[in-house]
Amino acid sequence: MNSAPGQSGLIMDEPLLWEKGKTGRNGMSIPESDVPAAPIPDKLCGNGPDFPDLYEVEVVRHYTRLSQWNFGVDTGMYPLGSCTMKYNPKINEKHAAAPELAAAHPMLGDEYCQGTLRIIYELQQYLAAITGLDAVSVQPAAGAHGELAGMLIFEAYHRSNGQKRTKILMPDTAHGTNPASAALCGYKPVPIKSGNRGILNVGQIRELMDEETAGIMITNPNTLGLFEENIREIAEIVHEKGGLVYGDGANMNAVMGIADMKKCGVDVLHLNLHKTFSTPHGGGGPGAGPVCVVDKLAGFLPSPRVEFDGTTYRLEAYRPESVGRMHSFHGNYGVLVRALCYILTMGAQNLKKVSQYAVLNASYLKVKLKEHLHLAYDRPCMHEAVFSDKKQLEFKVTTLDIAKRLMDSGYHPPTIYFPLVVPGAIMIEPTETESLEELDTFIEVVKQIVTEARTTPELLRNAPQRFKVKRLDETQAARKPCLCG
Amino acid sequence: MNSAPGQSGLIMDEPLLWEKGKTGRNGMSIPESDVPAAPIPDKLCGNGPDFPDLYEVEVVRHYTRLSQWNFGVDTGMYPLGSCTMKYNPKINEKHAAAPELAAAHPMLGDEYCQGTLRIIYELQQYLAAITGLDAVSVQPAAGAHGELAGMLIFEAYHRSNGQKRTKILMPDTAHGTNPASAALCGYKPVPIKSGNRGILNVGQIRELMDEETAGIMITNPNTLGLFEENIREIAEIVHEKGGLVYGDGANMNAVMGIADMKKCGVDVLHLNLHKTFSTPHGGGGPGAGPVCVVDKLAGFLPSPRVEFDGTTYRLEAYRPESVGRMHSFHGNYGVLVRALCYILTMGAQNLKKVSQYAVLNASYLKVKLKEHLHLAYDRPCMHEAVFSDKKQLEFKVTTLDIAKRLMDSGYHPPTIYFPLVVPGAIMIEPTETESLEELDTFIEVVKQIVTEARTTPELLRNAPQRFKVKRLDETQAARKPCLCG
Amino acid sequence: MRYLPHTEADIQVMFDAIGVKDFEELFQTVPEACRYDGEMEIPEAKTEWNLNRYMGKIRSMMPVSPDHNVLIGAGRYQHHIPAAIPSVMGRSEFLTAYTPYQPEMAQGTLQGLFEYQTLTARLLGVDVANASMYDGATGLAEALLMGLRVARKKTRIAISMAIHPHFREVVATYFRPTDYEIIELPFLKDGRTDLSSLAGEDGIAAVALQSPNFFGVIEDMEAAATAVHDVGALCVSCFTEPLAFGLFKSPGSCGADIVCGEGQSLGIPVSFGGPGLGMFGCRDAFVRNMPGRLVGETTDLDGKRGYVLTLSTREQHIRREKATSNICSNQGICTLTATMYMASLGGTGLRKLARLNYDKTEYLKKALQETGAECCFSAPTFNEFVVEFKNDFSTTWKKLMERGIVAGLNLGRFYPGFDNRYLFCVTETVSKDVLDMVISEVEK
Amino acid sequence: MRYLPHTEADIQVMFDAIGVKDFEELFQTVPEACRYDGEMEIPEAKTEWNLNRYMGKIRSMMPVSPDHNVLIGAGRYQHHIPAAIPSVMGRSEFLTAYTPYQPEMAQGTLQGLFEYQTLTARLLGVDVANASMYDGATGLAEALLMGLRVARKKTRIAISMAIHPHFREVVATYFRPTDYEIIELPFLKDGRTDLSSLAGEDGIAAVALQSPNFFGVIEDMEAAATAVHDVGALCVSCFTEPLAFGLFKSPGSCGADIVCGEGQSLGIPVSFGGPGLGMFGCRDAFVRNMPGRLVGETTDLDGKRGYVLTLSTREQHIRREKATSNICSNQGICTLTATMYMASLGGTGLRKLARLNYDKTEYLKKALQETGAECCFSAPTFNEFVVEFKNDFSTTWKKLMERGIVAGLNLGRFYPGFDNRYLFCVTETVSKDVLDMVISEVEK
Ligand SMILES: Cc1ncc(COP(=O)(O)O)c(C=O)c1O
Ligand SMILES: Cc1ncc(COP(=O)(O)O)c(C=O)c1O
Repeated sequence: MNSAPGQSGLIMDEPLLWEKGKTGRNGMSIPESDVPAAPIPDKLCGNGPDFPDLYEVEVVRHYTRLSQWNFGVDTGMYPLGSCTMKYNPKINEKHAAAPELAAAHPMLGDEYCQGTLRIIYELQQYLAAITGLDAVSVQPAAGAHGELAGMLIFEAYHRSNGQKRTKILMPDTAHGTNPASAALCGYKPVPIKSGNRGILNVGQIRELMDEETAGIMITNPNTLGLFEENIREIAEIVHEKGGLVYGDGANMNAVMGIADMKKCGVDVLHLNLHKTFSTPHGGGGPGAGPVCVVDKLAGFLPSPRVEFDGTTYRLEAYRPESVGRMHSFHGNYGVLVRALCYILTMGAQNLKKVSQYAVLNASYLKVKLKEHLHLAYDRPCMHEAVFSDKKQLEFKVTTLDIAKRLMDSGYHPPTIYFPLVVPGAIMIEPTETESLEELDTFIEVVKQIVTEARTTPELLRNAPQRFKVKRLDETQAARKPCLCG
Repeated sequence: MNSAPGQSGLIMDEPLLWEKGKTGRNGMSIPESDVPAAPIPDKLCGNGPDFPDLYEVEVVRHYTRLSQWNFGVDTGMYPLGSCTMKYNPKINEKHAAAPELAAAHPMLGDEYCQGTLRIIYELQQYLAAITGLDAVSVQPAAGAHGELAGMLIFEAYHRSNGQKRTKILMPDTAHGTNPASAALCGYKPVPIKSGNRGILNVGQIRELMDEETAGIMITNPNTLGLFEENIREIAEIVHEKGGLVYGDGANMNAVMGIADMKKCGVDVLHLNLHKTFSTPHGGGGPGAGPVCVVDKLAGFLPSPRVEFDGTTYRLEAYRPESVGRMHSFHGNYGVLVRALCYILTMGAQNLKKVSQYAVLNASYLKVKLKEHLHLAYDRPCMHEAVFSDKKQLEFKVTTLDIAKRLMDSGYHPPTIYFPLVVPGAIMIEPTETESLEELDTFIEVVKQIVTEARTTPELLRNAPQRFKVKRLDETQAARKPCLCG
Repeated sequence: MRYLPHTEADIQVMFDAIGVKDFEELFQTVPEACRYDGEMEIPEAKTEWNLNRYMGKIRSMMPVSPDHNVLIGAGRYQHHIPAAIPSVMGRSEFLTAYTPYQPEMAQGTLQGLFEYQTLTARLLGVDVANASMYDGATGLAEALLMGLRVARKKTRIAISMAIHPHFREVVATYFRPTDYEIIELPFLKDGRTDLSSLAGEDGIAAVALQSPNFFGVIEDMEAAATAVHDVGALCVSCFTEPLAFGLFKSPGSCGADIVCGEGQSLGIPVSFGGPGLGMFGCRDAFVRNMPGRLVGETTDLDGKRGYVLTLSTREQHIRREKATSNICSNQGICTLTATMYMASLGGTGLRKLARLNYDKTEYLKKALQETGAECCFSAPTFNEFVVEFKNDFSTTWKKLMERGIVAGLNLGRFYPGFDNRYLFCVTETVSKDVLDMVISEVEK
Repeated sequence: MRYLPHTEADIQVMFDAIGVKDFEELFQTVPEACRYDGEMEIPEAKTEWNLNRYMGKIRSMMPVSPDHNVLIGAGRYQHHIPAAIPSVMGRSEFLTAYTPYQPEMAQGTLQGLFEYQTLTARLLGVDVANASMYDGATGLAEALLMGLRVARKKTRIAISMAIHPHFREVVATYFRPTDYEIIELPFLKDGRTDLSSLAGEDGIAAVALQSPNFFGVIEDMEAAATAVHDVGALCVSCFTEPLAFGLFKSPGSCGADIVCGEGQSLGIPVSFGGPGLGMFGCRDAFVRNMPGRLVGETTDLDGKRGYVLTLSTREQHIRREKATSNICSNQGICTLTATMYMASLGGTGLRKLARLNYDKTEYLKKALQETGAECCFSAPTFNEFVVEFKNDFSTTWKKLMERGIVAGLNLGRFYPGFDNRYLFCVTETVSKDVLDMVISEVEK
């Protein structure tokens, strides 16, 4: 493939950690003891775990080599839909790792933590400003954790009204965490089918919403990359029945400074700081999923939050109606520092540009790619567009094959087979940090792969070829699990 | 090749910087102006250079991708003879980059530079202790620069005796920088052939040394990896004729705490901090080549050095007999910081172990490899051993072919075709930071390559195959130089 | 803006391709009534240098500097972290990747996680460990929910009052919307959990203890596990200081069925309490009830060893409301960091370091007792212990603070009647000199 | 020791294989008389943590903190460095490699150096640039030696007294053992070099000027080059502040034949003066007389573009005593760093930044003049300028130092009669507030 950036080069093989090392080596300094040895309670003592002893060079090489088998945003385009794999600024790493913050102990009194508390406070304020909502807790450690906080707030709110509601409306495009989070709070998801326009329709909600139902969880823009145009009307219906509207804000990257979540009728919303706000989350995390609410729900937020009286930052006092503590301390604090740095670096105008360019990039890809891949919903999209393998099935080429071939070409594949409502979904989210040139190359590569699907489909079915391993047998892994070496 | 760590994996292609970018992008913050625009002298003003405009992500990806085409000590074994490619400790990077040192300005008065001066002072002291010599200047920016300082000292010394000597004895195993440095001071190298034992013989020196000759440059251990056993006798002869002995200390890694350079009769010696003292020097530098001398030559050292009176560190006052300033300021200061950190981390005992293990590793490789490769001098070696392609020539396989095949196997090749006295030289220096397991794998791989040389020599001749580029045409590059894009 | 590539010309080209004339039209599907009014209230964009200045100002608001000796643990522990770890962890191939859904392109992450799972299982003495939970507290809540899933019909759980108070708060949060009942188990004079009330109890799905517990006390986990199993419940053992298992028996080897806790000690900075690492393991039998991601070994088309995410039918993206947990993103970077730390320490180093922590703590404990302070709990401790001072300690505490020493955590706000009790923590980072300063100040 | 892998057992295996019984025997070829007596006088090995403490103590001996505003340049300039640069430069594939002698395995370094050579050539206005010299000073010395090589028979060079005094010292060092004669060219009232003494001179191989010179003054390089060429000499133009060429004409475009100087300004920390970057370029015609390494473009067996070290017949490892220089290791990491910086700035950014530096300097220069201080040289300056104060400035200087401002460099020790003259430097890192503080303190 000529235009594709992917090529073959040298990488290094490397065994598992415990296939290396020799007893007695050491990989880090341990201070000499300056105190007498104390007697130890033999009965309680063990032998310590069977860890290999490596020296520093072995450790460094081990991970340097492992890293060669990986692909990150710094390596190339990573259009993993719903995940907003944008550039993670280097300067933010430096601030999060600053010794004063890295060493800050969370059990010290407020007077010793003014700096760390201020960071939380400012972030609370700015996230409120960005969403249009009124109050924020930064405790949730990821998006799903934010959803759980939200569902707990739903539950606490209804309980405060003397109600115990049992159901929740759940669009079929919802991310799996939504029903799972709702279930944790005892809510049974009532599925709502996407209409043929890919968005919720008012009639359906009117039909399904009742006073047993706690409310609705809406992802907006939704996981098809479409703005839920009827969200206000839907919210009105839900509110009329005493319900609340949960907004899954994972896709906030599309609408910063453009949509106001409060005006949309959202009561509770989580943000994914590791997506929209550019914090790195290698290998799966850490994330941060602050939960934002309208005024009337502020009292239910997880506690403690940070308050500011114009002079001093403080952890707020016990709030009896709060859903309580969600995390050992203040959530994934280091992630919060990075997110604040990002917001301060961008300012309001650039954050709006982020959303404009994110949507511009996705729309451009949508228009250019729909000639080659089947576009699930041909409507104006937001930050992502969902295609499928419909056109390729006749050649017995699947979404998975296309994804693996993209890998050989030097791209991380899009999110595949999600959302479930689009069979063989290929969900592409370029983010705003990709350039027009990069998009054009990607389009070119997809075009070539689509051609190959027709002319040399085995190229796709045998992909990937350029990696340390060929296609891995996931079935075998699940059938005879080997989870521990 | 089964046991070899080298494999193929994905790397990314990447064009030249100016084949990227778009005018108006920016890759770094520039402060807004807070002062009025001043009139500019039009006649002197130009248009600025034609640089591409990139944004930060483009820059980061560009270099991330370029880095994938490289191989460093952290990637794997790098037995580049005479270069002591040992592990570069990470902690030392942190100290060298500490803001207090990174921002220290060299033009401030001593009272504002006590910390930075202390680092130089301590390093001077410890390098003296390690070499056994008496006084040190850390100004030289690399080994060759240290040699130049040494030759300047030779010249100044003889001049101070009212002499102008014109020749210098130069073993044919000397590194190219030795004759080149001597030539810069007007000395004509008188070549000395290595004897059949690979070391200098006393008779020859006695014959060649005269009162026109400034002295001798001896690399010890020499570039064949052998200790110059006759160095004391040689030094005596040279001294008798009023000459001086220069020690090229590039191979000091073999003899720390084991040989005393003053006892060897060396008068002036440079060290390569980027080799023996573990400082990284990616892509060719920066190095540091402190020059160490015996007492009687201390006055000739480059100036200024750092003095300490028990309370205050000071740049010494003007020293009229000094050869003068060798560098804009204090040499490659950041390299000095790292070297000091290394010395402090090791202490005397570990530094001695470094040399013991370096020699142990090389001796082990020598014994194991000499079955497969022709060993130039089968004698007890120090930190490295020199082999050649003598046994492989019958298969029309050269040292270059073996080197390229090693690359495909996941090893940086040894130094090749040096020293010149061994035709087709393969100069292997494992360093002490390689483990026995790593050496055994390397031996296994060399064995396999030697077999291939016999059975499938085209595998070697067509190597490397695993890289972004195949064998490059160096002749073309030199014939029609394209040095600027 | 240096993170944004779009030139005016680019934008125009893209507008034309899309067939819109401006951003207004691009966002045509966002109804007027949903539109954001005006500009978001966020300070003006800062250059990198102004950001540095700003964050520097915030950092200067931290009177407890990194040079202070903080003799407080209570869930977060200051240990030395070798520079090699952040250096290698900072490689962007690790840092800027995400969940390894495409295994062939993420073998670095996957092998790294498999190694994490394995070392964690060995450390905790369990058969299998997952690829992480958010933190120790949420891990405990999930462990108890898992216990209820395994036990099926039962609706009660019991948890020790000697578990970290914040952990118990988080458990309460998770359990509030459920109908499950939480029984609190008090602690004895020796600082260990009083399990006597369990005897004869019925319908308890799981019992949770922490060891070393919040007071630093090593529970008699073997006895506890027996007692718990005797009432047909699962034994959940949690922890905040995994270093203890370098010296003390692992929870799994003592009979715990589910082991969970906070792994921050393993090379992760304290960082005001996050990100940390929820370590989580259990017996093989319960694997399919486990929350969180799992990496498994498999082979590729050529039979070559490789790693993939597996058993995902437990997870939300497949099972949705029937999943074993709602967790999706976890603590990826922290798991890799912890593995690097465990690899750097090695078995030999871990034991040595644990011993050093133990000895230092014993030194301070003994010396404080000699000054007349009372050691509140008699059972053996690791790293932390509680003392009660005869006189009001708060002025001494402030004096020591001025000298750069944070002399323990007052427990008054966590337990009634603990107003003059302090939880001390001593790790390898604290030198004897510092301990002696504390001792001599107390002696005054 | 964590950098050393050898276990006792390993050592024994290796002794056996080699056929020696101990280290003593391993070092049998080191004669007794050459042996080191006793132990080296070096402090005991420090753990990583003790090293950190020790270096921390040393750092605390630096009263001028990184937060100070240092209004001194004089060869080393404080500019902002984006965090992305050290982050990417820190990748070990760059950092822990060496000279790219094996080009297929070092294309990253080689393409990086080729890009450096190209951007440098564009910045300096020369046909070709090498892959670096040690620093600006040694580069100048080598440039003059090169000038003599090119000129063959000639034995004299001339250098401006407005060149950085340290650079001139280094030139003197390099020339001391030679028979070449150095002529010093004085400077005029406007701060520019007085070339009038050249007229009619003969046998001069090369004439060196610096622009901006040590006083910050922009030389009239076009006129100078003409004057130099008129006496048949090569024009060598050096610099310490390459940022100037974002605004002012490049030396090459003004007619300089060899251009050399210090590139530290381009993203490299001041770091007490090193490592810096010797930038070096010339006209095509002189390439084979150039010192230092060169990277060239070529093709591989398949015709694919690639990069190699080339024209090495100029170099010591091939030519030995006939080489154009003795240089071997150069400033590799610094060249890549500078390229990253130039790439990050871009053409647009470079111009903007140069302009900002210029404007800020002009602001201070004008304001100081308004306080009555005399601007010593009338020619245009960039970034730096010299003022003479009417009264003794040293107390004001100390007062400002206490307030965190280093108000210029006293030139007394560099030029006779300059005792109350100060060389000021203003870069983009200094805010107007700081300049105003200086001004108002001077006004007092
Ligand atoms: C739409 C949506 N909602 C929720 C989540 C869950 O977020 P997290 O993985 O941070 O728990 C995701 C992320 O995968 C998502 O894409
Ligand atoms: C024996 C010997 N001498 C001198 C040198 C020159 O050192 P440098 O490259 O630091 O100038 C080298 C390094 O290549 C060497 O190996």
